[in-house]
Amino acid sequence: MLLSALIILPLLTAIALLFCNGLRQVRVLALSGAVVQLIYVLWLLVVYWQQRPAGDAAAILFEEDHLWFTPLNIHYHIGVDGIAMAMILLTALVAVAGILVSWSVEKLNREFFFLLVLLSLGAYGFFISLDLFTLFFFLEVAVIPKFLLIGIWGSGSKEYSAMKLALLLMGGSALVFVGLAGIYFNAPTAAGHTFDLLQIARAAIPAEAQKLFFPFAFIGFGIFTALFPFHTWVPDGHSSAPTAASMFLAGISMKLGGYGCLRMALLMPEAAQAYSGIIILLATIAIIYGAFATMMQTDLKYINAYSSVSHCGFVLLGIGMLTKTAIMGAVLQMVSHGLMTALFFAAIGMLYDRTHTRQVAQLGGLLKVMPFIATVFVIAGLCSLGLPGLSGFVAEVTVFMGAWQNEDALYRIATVLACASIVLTAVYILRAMGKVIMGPLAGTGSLGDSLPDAGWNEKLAAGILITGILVMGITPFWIIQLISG
Amino acid sequence: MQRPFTIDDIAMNYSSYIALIPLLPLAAFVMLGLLGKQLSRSAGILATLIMLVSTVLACYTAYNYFFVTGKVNGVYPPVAAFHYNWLPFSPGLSIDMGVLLDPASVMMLVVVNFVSLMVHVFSLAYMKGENRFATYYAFLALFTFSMLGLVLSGNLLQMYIFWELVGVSSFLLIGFYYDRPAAVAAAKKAFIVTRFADLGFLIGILILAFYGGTLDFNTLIYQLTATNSSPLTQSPQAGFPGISLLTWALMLVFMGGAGKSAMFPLHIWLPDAMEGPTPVSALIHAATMVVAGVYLVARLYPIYLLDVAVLQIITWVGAISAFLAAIIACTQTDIKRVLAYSTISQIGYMLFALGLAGYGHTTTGYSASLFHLFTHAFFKSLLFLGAGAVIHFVHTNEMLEMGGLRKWMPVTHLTFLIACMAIAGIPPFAGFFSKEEILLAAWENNRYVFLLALITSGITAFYMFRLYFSIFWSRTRSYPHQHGEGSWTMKVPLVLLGTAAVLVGFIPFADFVALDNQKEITIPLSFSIAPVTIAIAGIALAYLLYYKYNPGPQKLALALGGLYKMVKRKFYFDELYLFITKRIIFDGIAKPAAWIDKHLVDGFMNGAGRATARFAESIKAWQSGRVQSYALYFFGGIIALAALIVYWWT
Amino acid sequence: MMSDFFILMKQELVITVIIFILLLLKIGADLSNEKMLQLANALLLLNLVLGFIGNRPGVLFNEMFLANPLVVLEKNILSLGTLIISLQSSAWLKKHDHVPEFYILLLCTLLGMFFMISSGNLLIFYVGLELSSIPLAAMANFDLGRKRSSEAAMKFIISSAFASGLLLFGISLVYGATGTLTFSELGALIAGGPLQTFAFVLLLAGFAFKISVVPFHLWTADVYEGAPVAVTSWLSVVSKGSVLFVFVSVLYTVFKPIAGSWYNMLFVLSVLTILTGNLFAIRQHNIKRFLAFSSIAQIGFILVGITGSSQLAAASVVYFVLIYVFSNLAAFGVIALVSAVTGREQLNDYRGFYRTNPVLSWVLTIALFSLAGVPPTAGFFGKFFLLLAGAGKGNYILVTIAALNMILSFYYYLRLVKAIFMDVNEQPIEQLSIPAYSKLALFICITGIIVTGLAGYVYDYIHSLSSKF
Amino acid sequence: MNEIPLTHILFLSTALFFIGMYGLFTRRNLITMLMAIELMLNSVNINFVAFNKYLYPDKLNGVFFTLFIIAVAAAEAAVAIAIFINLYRNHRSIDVEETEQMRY
Repeated sequence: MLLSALIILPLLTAIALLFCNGLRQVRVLALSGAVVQLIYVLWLLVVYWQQRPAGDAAAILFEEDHLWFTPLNIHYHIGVDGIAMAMILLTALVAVAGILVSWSVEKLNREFFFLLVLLSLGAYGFFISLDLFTLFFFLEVAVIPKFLLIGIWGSGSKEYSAMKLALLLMGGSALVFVGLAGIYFNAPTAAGHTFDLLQIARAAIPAEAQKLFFPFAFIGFGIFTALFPFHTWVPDGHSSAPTAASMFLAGISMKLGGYGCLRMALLMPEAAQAYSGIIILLATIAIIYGAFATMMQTDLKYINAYSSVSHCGFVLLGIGMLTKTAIMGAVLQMVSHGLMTALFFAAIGMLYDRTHTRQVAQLGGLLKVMPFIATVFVIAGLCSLGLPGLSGFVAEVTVFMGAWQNEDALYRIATVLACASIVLTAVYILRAMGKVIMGPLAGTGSLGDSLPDAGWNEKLAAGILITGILVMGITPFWIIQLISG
Repeated sequence: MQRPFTIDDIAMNYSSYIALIPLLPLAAFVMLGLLGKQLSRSAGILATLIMLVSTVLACYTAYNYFFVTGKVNGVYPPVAAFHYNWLPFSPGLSIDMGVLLDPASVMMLVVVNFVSLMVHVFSLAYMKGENRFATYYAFLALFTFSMLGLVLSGNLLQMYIFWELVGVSSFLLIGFYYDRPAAVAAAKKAFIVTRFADLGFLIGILILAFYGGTLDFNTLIYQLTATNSSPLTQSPQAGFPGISLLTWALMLVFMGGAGKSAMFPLHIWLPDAMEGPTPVSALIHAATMVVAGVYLVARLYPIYLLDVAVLQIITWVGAISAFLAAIIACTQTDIKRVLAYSTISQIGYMLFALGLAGYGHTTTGYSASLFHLFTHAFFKSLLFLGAGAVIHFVHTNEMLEMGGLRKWMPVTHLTFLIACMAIAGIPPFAGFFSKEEILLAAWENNRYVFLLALITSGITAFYMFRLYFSIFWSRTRSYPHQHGEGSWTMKVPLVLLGTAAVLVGFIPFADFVALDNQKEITIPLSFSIAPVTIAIAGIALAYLLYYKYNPGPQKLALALGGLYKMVKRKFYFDELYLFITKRIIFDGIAKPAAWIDKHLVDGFMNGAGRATARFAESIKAWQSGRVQSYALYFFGGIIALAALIVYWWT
Repeated sequence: MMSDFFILMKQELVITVIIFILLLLKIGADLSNEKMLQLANALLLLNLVLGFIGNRPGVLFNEMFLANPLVVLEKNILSLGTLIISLQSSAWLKKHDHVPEFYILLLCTLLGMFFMISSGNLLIFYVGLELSSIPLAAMANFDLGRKRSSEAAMKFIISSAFASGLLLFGISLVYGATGTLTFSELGALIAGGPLQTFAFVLLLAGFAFKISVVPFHLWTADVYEGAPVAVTSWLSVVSKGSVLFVFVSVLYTVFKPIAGSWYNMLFVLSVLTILTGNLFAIRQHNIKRFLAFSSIAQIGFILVGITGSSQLAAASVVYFVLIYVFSNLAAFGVIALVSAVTGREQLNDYRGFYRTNPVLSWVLTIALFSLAGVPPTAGFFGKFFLLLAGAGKGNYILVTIAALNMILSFYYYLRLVKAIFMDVNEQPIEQLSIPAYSKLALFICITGIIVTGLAGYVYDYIHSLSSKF
Repeated sequence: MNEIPLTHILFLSTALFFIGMYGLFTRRNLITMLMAIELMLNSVNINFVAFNKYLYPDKLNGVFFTLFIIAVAAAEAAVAIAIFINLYRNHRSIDVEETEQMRY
């Protein structure tokens, strides 16, 4: 019951949202729901620390197992290990921040918050489920809210982006389905066919079956985390979405994919071994090519979206390298990127709300007008270019270290190329920062330098995310312990 | 080479307070960063006081290390005061946040703290009235913290971390006047160029860490030097054809150092970095950060000693940098840029001094280099602060618009003269001694380098006094705003640094900072003749050309013609880099990448959608609306199925 | 013996009685439409309730008529569908002046389906089939004045007559080849000779026509478009469902011996059906026509499930039909209301629907999501289990094709959702007041959509019933 | 005793069946099409009777089936005609080509 609460709380919040009206009520309710959830997650974390056998990150805690569909041996089976715990924490943080930044959404606010909460619910369910069926269930639960959020509250060519996102993700989950079906019928478990992660992991899947179904599952999940060349939904989707939705998308939803890929790789080690070359190739392409593509973007949101493609490449790289350290790095990168990109989108959203443009060329010197937002922007940027002391560095250096432990020469080359991205990132981040934050003032329109700086809610939102980033960047040891003992 | 041991009882009496030295500035940064607005004016004083405490602690540590603990069987032992397992990668491999005391780090500790303190004091007056006064001090504190962390770090990646942090704080300080496009551009340039170098550093670390099995300096050095079986030293395998992994690793690490120390061809960022406030230039781009490269190589010196090739590369990079920078310095008219190039030149000295051991005769270059680093810190920061005072007075960087300033600013004049003497290597000023040691090392190891160094020292003397004369003598001008030389907070640092620049040369440096098995350095008087004469010659030339304002220099420039122009344009390095970034990186790679993504990858997805739609449109005639054709298709379906069964599945 | 007759044929008898009551009412007192509707709905509710009590398995008329729990359940599903449809169509029927006839015809078809479902013999099966299709043609024509309605009816009667002609030809061949018409005996005699196989193809075509499998589907779209909404929903849900039930049981029992060949046929047919359905659905403008093609695609998915040929598959099909009843009827409920009040049936009319009718929009959206198979709606579970059943045979090519086709189907469902929520419309459908009957119907559907999936025991129950396969 | 072999009858019925189908495909008048369908049904009847008489004379399944078919066909025809009449009311014609409003 401890863990089901993670799903039940948002569910109750969502249902309650349907019955209240007026922006004031709605947002207060949504926020309080999210905050309660955050507190609960933190408490859960503490409990987890206490209960978990020392140094054993693989230990599954808070297990619950109810038979759901008897004939198919489908269970409602949930539980968390260190990794899942980290992802849940990320979700809780981003959720609160996301609700805070969309404090004054004008149209259809009830539906807006309802969908946001639903999205977070999907993420929670996904991360805690130990049964592949429930995993898939929650994966798809999270798709539709994205479509509606982008399509209704978005900007620019929102319908197109929403449709593109929905269809690509749908394709992804279709592939995932095939993979799961294959696993279901081919895992020689004692309990006959089953979706149960733990049992499947125990009963090794025959190698040829792995080789057949791993690509389906991996690519399927990969699409969710911007696997090249299926990343095209990322730029359009993120940049059309409203601020909060972008934060949820990049901060949480893309992590579903990474987490899924990770689970699949752990579930089918032989296949992962066999295909790791391709994974590395795609990941490296995503990293480098994403970075270069970012340089040419003129819209802040596009810049961040493309950089997300590049950064999520690190997740796949870490998974593909298959060394313990690299995988640890992948998880770190997921958490770090979640916080960092959410912060970045929040900052961009705040700028956009005031200047009504996201074109780099039209902005300039905003540090003078809105120091707080500018600072947030700078911190996000520095985190994204991997500045030590912020979470990005911890994640990336771990990935590099782990990747280098893979002695194959080609993998080494891939690693070096990936390292090169720290320069490329610096280039595009500094170009954007130098133009938007520094330089002569521009883009403030008629208001000149009387544009308001961040409000309390925005300050709070940014504060939460920055705290996360700093804590992870300055004291990485505890999260390392959390995810890898 | 026996395992460098760390004595715990020694560690004990440091660990208590030593951490405070870097942490105090950090505290200052956080404090000023969060509530800088509230304490606007007092922010500077607060930061300065904190710096003072930290400096006192640093000096006490030095005293403690050199005189209380003293030598243990002939050498000053490296002391790992304490370390905390910060980021464990895999068993054995982890980033430990720690403090490693050895002669070099202790020396740097003192230098960084002292110069930083001076700059803090100087800025009180210099930056008065800036509306981001508190922010300025916050950044200064951040830089000091990072630099101290870098100096004290006992772990490769810890060093890398602070390496990056100094980089970013230098970025922030160069871009302090953020609304000046030039400043922003310079800041970006500085950061990106050094980042590019750091890429090499990072990969080098990866290689070393993987084969050394550790990131801890002492252990690493022990691993790689003790066991020759280490895969690094066996040449080609796993490495790139021909070149052993060790060479790769060391060269890449050096690349990082070269970037930070603005060696050719990565030097281009330093002159532009002068866009920052002058005290900042004094602290970061003269005394401390830019010598990090030297310090890095010194840290890993035992490993570098394993690979002659890299050392020789270092030698030549250093020597050439020293020479070219000196030449360029002669043609610059912006006083800060002149100083910047002289900095490059002097760091070149330090680096080739380190590299000289590659020629395998003596390793005295090590302590010589660090000695020069030590002295250079004082007189170069003094020069910059002096320049700062001048600029503060005349409100321009152009030496052509100055002259005769000795009347208005005697203190500055005197200290500046001392500094010039020192850098020119005139006895008994600090620069003389260190430079002599370097030249001696060069003489012992490689005569060509010695020759180059000798000439360079002459040029150095020339351009420094060119600067000196045209600022303080030349033709006397009248300056519109006749405010005085500046408050005592500006004078005190100048005086203190001046005295340092006179005295520090007499410290028997090699006794403190030296390789374990290094022989005494004794400079025969006869050796000093050549350098000194050349220096004096340089000064004399400068005197002729610049003591009184005369058309001589222009004539000379015209006479040299194209050559002069090329030098004046800094050998067109900036243009080259501009070409590489704009034409090759942006137009050549990034544009195509973006295009591909938009038109090929994305286009494929949309194309698939459109194709489906078009196909659907093309088959609509099937649904013709005629019931008879429906029946026909019905029957056709039956026939088809029957046919399938008959001919396909049986 | 006699009691057997009354108990086993209870459901049929109830319907017959209801038909006669309505007939007498029609002849005798002419009630007002409201009264008539109330009565009819009450009777249908009664029928549904009676369907659940006092059942037991058995056979009648030496195996011509079978009754077992699964059959009873299937019949109840159909009665439920009938009730919902009648509730929804009340808005339309109120204005119609042949209410009793409509119900009589409706119930006749339902009766035919019941016979068909529990038929143990090709003769009863044929009679049931015809009884369920001929009145339907008349119903399709029920908007007497509208050209399209009569055209639809014509197309339907011609096609179905043709189809039943071929079906009969097939049956005659089967008879010729085996000499019997009883399923149980046939199961033993079918060996897969060329004649038998050809006969089977003809039979298959007959089924395929009714459940509109490509290429036997061409009548569907036109009839759906032309017929009144109530009839369309009836066609797409109830009649299809009934034939599916029979189809599954016949395939799995009678033609088990030649499973190999019909597996291949179904493979081809299912792929064709999914693709065609999706491709045509993409470019439809009339919402009924659109739903017609989408339902064709759905049938394709069902076929994928059927290929599994296992208890799992059989259960999944029944389960899916149940879900399909809820989802599709929810959609049709909204459409029926809209078209009854405003007469607008184009997709574009639904642009900006959310502005004016939030509740109806949510209902329609949930229904569409359930059709598209999005969790947490029941449709997700239905599709998942169908495809899983299909995968059970190990034919992952088929499953992959089907799964990827979900993208296409997703596209057109989302297009409608987009129209509802995102598009702007200068004259949107005005705000509608939902009559009580429709409210009730929609409520039933939505609860069905939510509960059927999440409550696992529904599936467990169906699975336990379909143990004979 | 020269009895007509079953095959002959089957030939007849099959021919009849396809003649009917041909009629259905080609005729444009709905009534004629309906008659064509009746032809097809009748061929089926012949099949049943023939099979019953020649192959399985002990039981009368086939004959019964025939009776049912005839009955159902009559019903079908009745409804069909009714629909056609209504169609004629709306379209003023019972030409199948006229009724192609709904397509694509």
